Amino acid sequence: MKLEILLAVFFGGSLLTYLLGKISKRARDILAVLVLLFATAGITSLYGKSSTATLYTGFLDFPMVLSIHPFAWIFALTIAVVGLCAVIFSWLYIRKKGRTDFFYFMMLLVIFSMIGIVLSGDFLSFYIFWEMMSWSTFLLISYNRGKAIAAGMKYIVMSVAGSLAMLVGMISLYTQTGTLVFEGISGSLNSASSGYLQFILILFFVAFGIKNAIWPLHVWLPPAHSEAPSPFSAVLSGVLIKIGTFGFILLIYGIIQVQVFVNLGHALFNVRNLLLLLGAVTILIPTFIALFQDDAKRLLAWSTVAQAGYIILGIAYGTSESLSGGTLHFFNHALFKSLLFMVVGAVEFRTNGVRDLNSLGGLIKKMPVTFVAGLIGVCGLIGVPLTNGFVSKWLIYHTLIVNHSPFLAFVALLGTWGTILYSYKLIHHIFLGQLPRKYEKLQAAPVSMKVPMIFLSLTVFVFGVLPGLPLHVINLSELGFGMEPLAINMWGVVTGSGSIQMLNIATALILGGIVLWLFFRMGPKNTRADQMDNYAAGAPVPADRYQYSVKFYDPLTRMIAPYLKDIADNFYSALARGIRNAGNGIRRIYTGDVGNYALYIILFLAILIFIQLYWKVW
Amino acid sequence: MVNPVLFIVVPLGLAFAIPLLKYISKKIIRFVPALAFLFNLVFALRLIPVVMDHPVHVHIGGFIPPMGINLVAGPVGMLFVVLIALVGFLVSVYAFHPVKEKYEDRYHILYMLQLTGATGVVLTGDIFNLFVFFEILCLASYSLVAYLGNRAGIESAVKYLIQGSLGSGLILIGIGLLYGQFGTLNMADIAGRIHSVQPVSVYVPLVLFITGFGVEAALFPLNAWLPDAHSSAPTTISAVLSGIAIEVGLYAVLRVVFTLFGISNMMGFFLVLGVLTLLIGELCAFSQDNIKRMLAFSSIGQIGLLVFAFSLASTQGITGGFFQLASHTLGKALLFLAAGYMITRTGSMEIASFKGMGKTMPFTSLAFTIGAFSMVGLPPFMGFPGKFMILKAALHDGQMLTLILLGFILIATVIEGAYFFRVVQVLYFAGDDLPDRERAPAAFSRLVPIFLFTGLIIVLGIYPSLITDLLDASALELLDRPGFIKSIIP
Amino acid sequence: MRKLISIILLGIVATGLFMSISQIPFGEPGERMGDHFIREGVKETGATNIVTAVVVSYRGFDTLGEVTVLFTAAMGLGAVIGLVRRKKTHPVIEPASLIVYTGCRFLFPVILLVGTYIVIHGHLTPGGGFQGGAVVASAFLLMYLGCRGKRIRENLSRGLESLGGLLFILLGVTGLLIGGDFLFNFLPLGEAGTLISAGIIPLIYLAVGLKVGSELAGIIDHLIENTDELSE
Amino acid sequence: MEIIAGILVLLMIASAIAAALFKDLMNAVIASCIVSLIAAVLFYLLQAPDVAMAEAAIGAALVTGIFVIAVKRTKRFEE
Amino acid sequence: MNFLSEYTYYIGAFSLIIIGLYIILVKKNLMKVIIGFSIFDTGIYLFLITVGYLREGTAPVFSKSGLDAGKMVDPVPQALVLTAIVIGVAVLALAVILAIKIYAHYGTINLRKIKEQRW
Repeated sequence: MKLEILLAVFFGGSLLTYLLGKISKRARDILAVLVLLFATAGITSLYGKSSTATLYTGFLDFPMVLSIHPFAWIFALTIAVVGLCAVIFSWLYIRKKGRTDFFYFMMLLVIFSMIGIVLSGDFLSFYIFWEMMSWSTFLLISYNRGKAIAAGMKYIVMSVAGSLAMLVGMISLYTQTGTLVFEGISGSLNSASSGYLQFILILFFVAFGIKNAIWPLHVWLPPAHSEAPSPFSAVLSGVLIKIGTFGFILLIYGIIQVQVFVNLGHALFNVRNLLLLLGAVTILIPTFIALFQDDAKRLLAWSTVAQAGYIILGIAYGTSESLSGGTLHFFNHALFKSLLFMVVGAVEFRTNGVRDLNSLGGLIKKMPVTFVAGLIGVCGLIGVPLTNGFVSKWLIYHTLIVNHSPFLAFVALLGTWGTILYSYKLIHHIFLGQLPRKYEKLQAAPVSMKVPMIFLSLTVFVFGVLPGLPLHVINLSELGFGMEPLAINMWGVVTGSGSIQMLNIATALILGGIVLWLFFRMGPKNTRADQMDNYAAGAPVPADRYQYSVKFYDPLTRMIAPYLKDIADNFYSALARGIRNAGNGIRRIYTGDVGNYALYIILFLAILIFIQLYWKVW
Repeated sequence: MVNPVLFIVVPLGLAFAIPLLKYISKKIIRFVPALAFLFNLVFALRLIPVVMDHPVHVHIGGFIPPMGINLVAGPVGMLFVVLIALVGFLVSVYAFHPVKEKYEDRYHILYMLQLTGATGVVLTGDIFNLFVFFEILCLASYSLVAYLGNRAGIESAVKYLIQGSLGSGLILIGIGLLYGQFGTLNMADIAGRIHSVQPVSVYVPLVLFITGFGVEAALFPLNAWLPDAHSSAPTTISAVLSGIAIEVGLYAVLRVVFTLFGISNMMGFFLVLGVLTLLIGELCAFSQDNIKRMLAFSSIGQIGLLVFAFSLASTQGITGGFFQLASHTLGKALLFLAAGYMITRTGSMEIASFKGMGKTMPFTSLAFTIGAFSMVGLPPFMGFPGKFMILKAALHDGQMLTLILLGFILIATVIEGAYFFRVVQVLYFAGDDLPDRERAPAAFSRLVPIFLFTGLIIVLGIYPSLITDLLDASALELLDRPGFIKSIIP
Repeated sequence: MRKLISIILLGIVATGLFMSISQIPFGEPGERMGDHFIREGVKETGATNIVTAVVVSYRGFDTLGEVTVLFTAAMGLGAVIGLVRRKKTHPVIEPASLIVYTGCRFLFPVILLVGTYIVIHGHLTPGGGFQGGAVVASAFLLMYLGCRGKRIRENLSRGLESLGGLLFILLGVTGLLIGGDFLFNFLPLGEAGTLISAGIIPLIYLAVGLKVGSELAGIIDHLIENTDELSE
Repeated sequence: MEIIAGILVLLMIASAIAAALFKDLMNAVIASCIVSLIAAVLFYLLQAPDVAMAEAAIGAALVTGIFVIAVKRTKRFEE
Repeated sequence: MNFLSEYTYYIGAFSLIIIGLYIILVKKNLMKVIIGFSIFDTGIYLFLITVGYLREGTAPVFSKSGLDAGKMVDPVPQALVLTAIVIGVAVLALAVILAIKIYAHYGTINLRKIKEQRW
């Protein structure tokens, strides 16, 4: 399957879905899924191949090149799979909302541009697909009006700033090396001074950092995720965030060879240390902010920011083990985070729009399958063994500890501790606890939503038990970057200082489970106490009174909240206010009085003449 | 191979003929401007291949250049003639719908004279002739700004007139000084003799020209007239003013700076002036809530960007500048036409009143969005190659000052993105309480130009190499001063 | 405060101008484009009044531009006024005193004659289209101020205007067809000094005089006629 | 010859300043008419008969006529 | 003394220009500003003609046969001024009409009060 055919058919398909939508809604839904299936099949057929193809040379005689290599293959496959599940999920979710054709067209356009970014072989096509992704995401974020408009505005302004920084970076690379194609640049970049490389890195750091929501640049993510329609937030936080990661890997490992990157800049101000520090901060602060969130999607959004921190740690560390840890964590995070968003989306769909954790509860009886999917997703998020999160986190911890950076390891562990807390809050508030009266007649999630959820939970398990599958492909990509691959086998990783074999862990857990089950069966049964006879002195206690999943972690919140105001957010709103005031101030120049305007003209003339009289400039 | 003088004479003749045509039939008057500029467009396009290798020189009255007036139809001139004819033709098609019932013929005459003046400024090779055509352009613009006769129109026209004629007076003094110094009025002749005189004595005329033409080209301190004039003029006129009049003013400044005086050490000043204009234009536009005023301030911003691009004084910079100029002309004309058409529907110019226009006028709002995206410089549209080339030239230039100014340009572009996307959001996503505007039958004559502009913006965005060779030739003509002089004064 | 600022600025501008003036000596015969016109002016164009030769044939395009400027001003004036033509009769006009009335009626034809003389002899003696046209217009001004109620018919002045303009352009275009250059002097130059000489220059100046006279009269008519009720 | 020119120039400047300072607009219009008349005479002294005629006919007569009509239509006194 | 006699016309022209500019910048009344423009233009025309003047030159018209071409004043500035005067009239006529319409709309022609179009 040639690359440009894949992209052309994909784009044509998305256009067709839009037009078909005008005719029949059913046909459009099916076509959307077909297009995505075609894309997934196309990408899987490209497994292991490395090929390039020039797409278009009309643009100011810069060639637009497409190229596939194992590293890009992982990203493309993840995007396609998550996109497919999201579109299937949104069949029912979007039906009763307005402008459905627009939604499907934009959804397919976002996925198309992401795959385009991942497959692009030169900076020009990379930038063009990047911009198309930006403005189609903008249109999707502001899709359901109301608060979404402010979120969309914040997103588009930051992404325009980011892409401009990237444009400048890419063109200065062009002036330095004379070409925009990645191979050409990496080939002739070794002559560049380290100062120039740092300048380029800073520019690209801003562009990818905004997309990757690294700590100071993450401000747009929480409002964008919580306001966007759920299927799209699944794609948004599952995969779209990771395009920044793809950019980082491409830049650090693909273009500026990793050895150069590691010892770039003198001891103190070393770009790698800066990135690691920011990764650590990105893990810490958002995790604890996530604790306070009462809106399910906002909680998940903050958790995405936190998990991105892990990935940045993995990538910025520079060893092959850390890279594979980071990439694997990206892969796993995409799976379980989109799963979690789908769970919340299903709940939201059924309770038509309720996302407030305090008013949900006890849905385990009504939506068992969603509960199981949510549980598995949360386990993946925390990194419980037998789920894929465990393997990638282990790899990251292993590299941090083995390579003597205790501070980062401590931060990572603290982060995981926080993750456990807010994940439990999520599961508990939605599924456990007392079922409020108004949800008595709640049905389970519809089939079209259950299928993607079940599929994603299976993948979380399969890659948890058999991490070898993704790791093998990651090894292939590391070979591409010229780094020595990890020693892996189907069940896990074997390294000099400790290895993990999922086979042993799985058997141990299963045996433990059986033993536990036996104890439970034979042990004394506890009696079932009727709810009514309790300490309320016989007065009937309304069921809602038992609703105790309200304001979880309140004491912890009161303790930490004062220190964790979101400094970055205040900074940006202050910046926006500053620009608006400056605008109003400068507007005052045009006073409306013609005398002043004539004075300005003569002033301009006098200044020019004065320059000549005084300094004999010319 | 048509004689370039006809590009000025045919529209002028038709303008003179309109009062007589009125006796024959009132209705055909609307089609006369469209006919004139179609003629210009077709023959200008046919002339471009000829002009690409050698500029066409026309001697008025048969006298050789230093004695008589000559027209220089070089690549720069022809680029502008094509732009003027294209925008003129499409806007006149837009104006088939009667702007104001009475005085229909006067509107069309003034409109044709305005564009004839612009074509004259662009083609002439003699500074006094440049002044006369510049005056025609300004005078027609003053009357057209006041055309609607409402309170805002008259006030803006008076202010525009006072500033404009102050500028023209300064230009006239400059011409007097140059004639006193060199005894000739032909641009190439003066350019040849400039370096025979020690520079101090030639500095004052240069400054007078920059100020005089700068008023029309909307450089920073001189552009106080632009927001009022563009927001109170009729739609078609603000489209022409923003699309053509400022660019022609900028052309005049360029011709003075590059060809006439050929100075190089003032470039730093122009770089700073351009970025200052850009920042102020974008900041003021950010805090506007009247859509035409916002577009007017964004024109000021874009002119600042153009001045920055041209003052890089490298072939790449000037080619990028010309491309961005063409994209601004087409983009801004599209934005004003689309906004104007929507204003006729909403009744008020406030951005808030455009809520939910995405549903009632889907095609126009789509066109407006494409125009806005092109202005911000998003890839598939024409703004992107323009900004791309300017950034390439600036980075190629590499001095510290240029890089700092580049930072400011990026900030300004982000601000520009902010206020354009705000309008797009109001169009499509604002408010569920849609005012119940039924979808009136769209006036065909108003949608055709909007579609053609959008098509052009997309095609040139995807395949910019279509016009880059013409732009390279014009950049060469501007920079290669001795070649220009030798081609006119053998 | 504004006075002080403008005085300072104007001071700087004045010094700048004076600095550049000192380069141009007053009255010294530098080498000028004008010397060529003086030497070959009569031979090339046949007009004895060199200024007219320069205005019409050497720099004819300027004059075409010039006439367009006046045409734009007249059209602009008409558009801005949004003239609502009231009925012919003015409600009450106390007639000017008898002496002024008869004086005007007597002077009007004389001024007209002087004006046309100036226009026709443009290429021989000082004067020409612009000056003659202005004199004719001042004759009409006199008529308006002197004796009320007299109006030139609107479409007559409009017709004359566009006729003059079209004549000018037609002469230019025929010059282009015959001689290859716009405004080429295709008629025989005739013997300098006589009335019928200097090719198309008198014709052009006639067209210009016609146009300028009717245009300025039109402007005056608009100004006086304009009633001050709002146009919209 | 020089003295006449000098006097005329002084007169012209004086009437220009008067035009600036007069509160009554009609006086200012007349002052500006004097300026252009003297300018016409100066043009004559500078051997430019064409321009003198044009300045006299247009500058002095028509422009002043237009200004008088304009002052008639608007306020007579400044402020 | 010879400086004055040398540059009388230049001094006259430039003082007119400066006074005209002063009126435009300082005066509040729109009619006064328009009068300022008229003075400013007259100053420019005077300057243009003085540039083309020759000491003891004769007018560039061959009315009599005996005139020699050497001592003639330069005709080109005169041609320019002819055109510029008519442009000046056109602009002033438009300015006056606009002043009248401003008065009809605002009831005043004090520029400090006509400030609706700002910011």
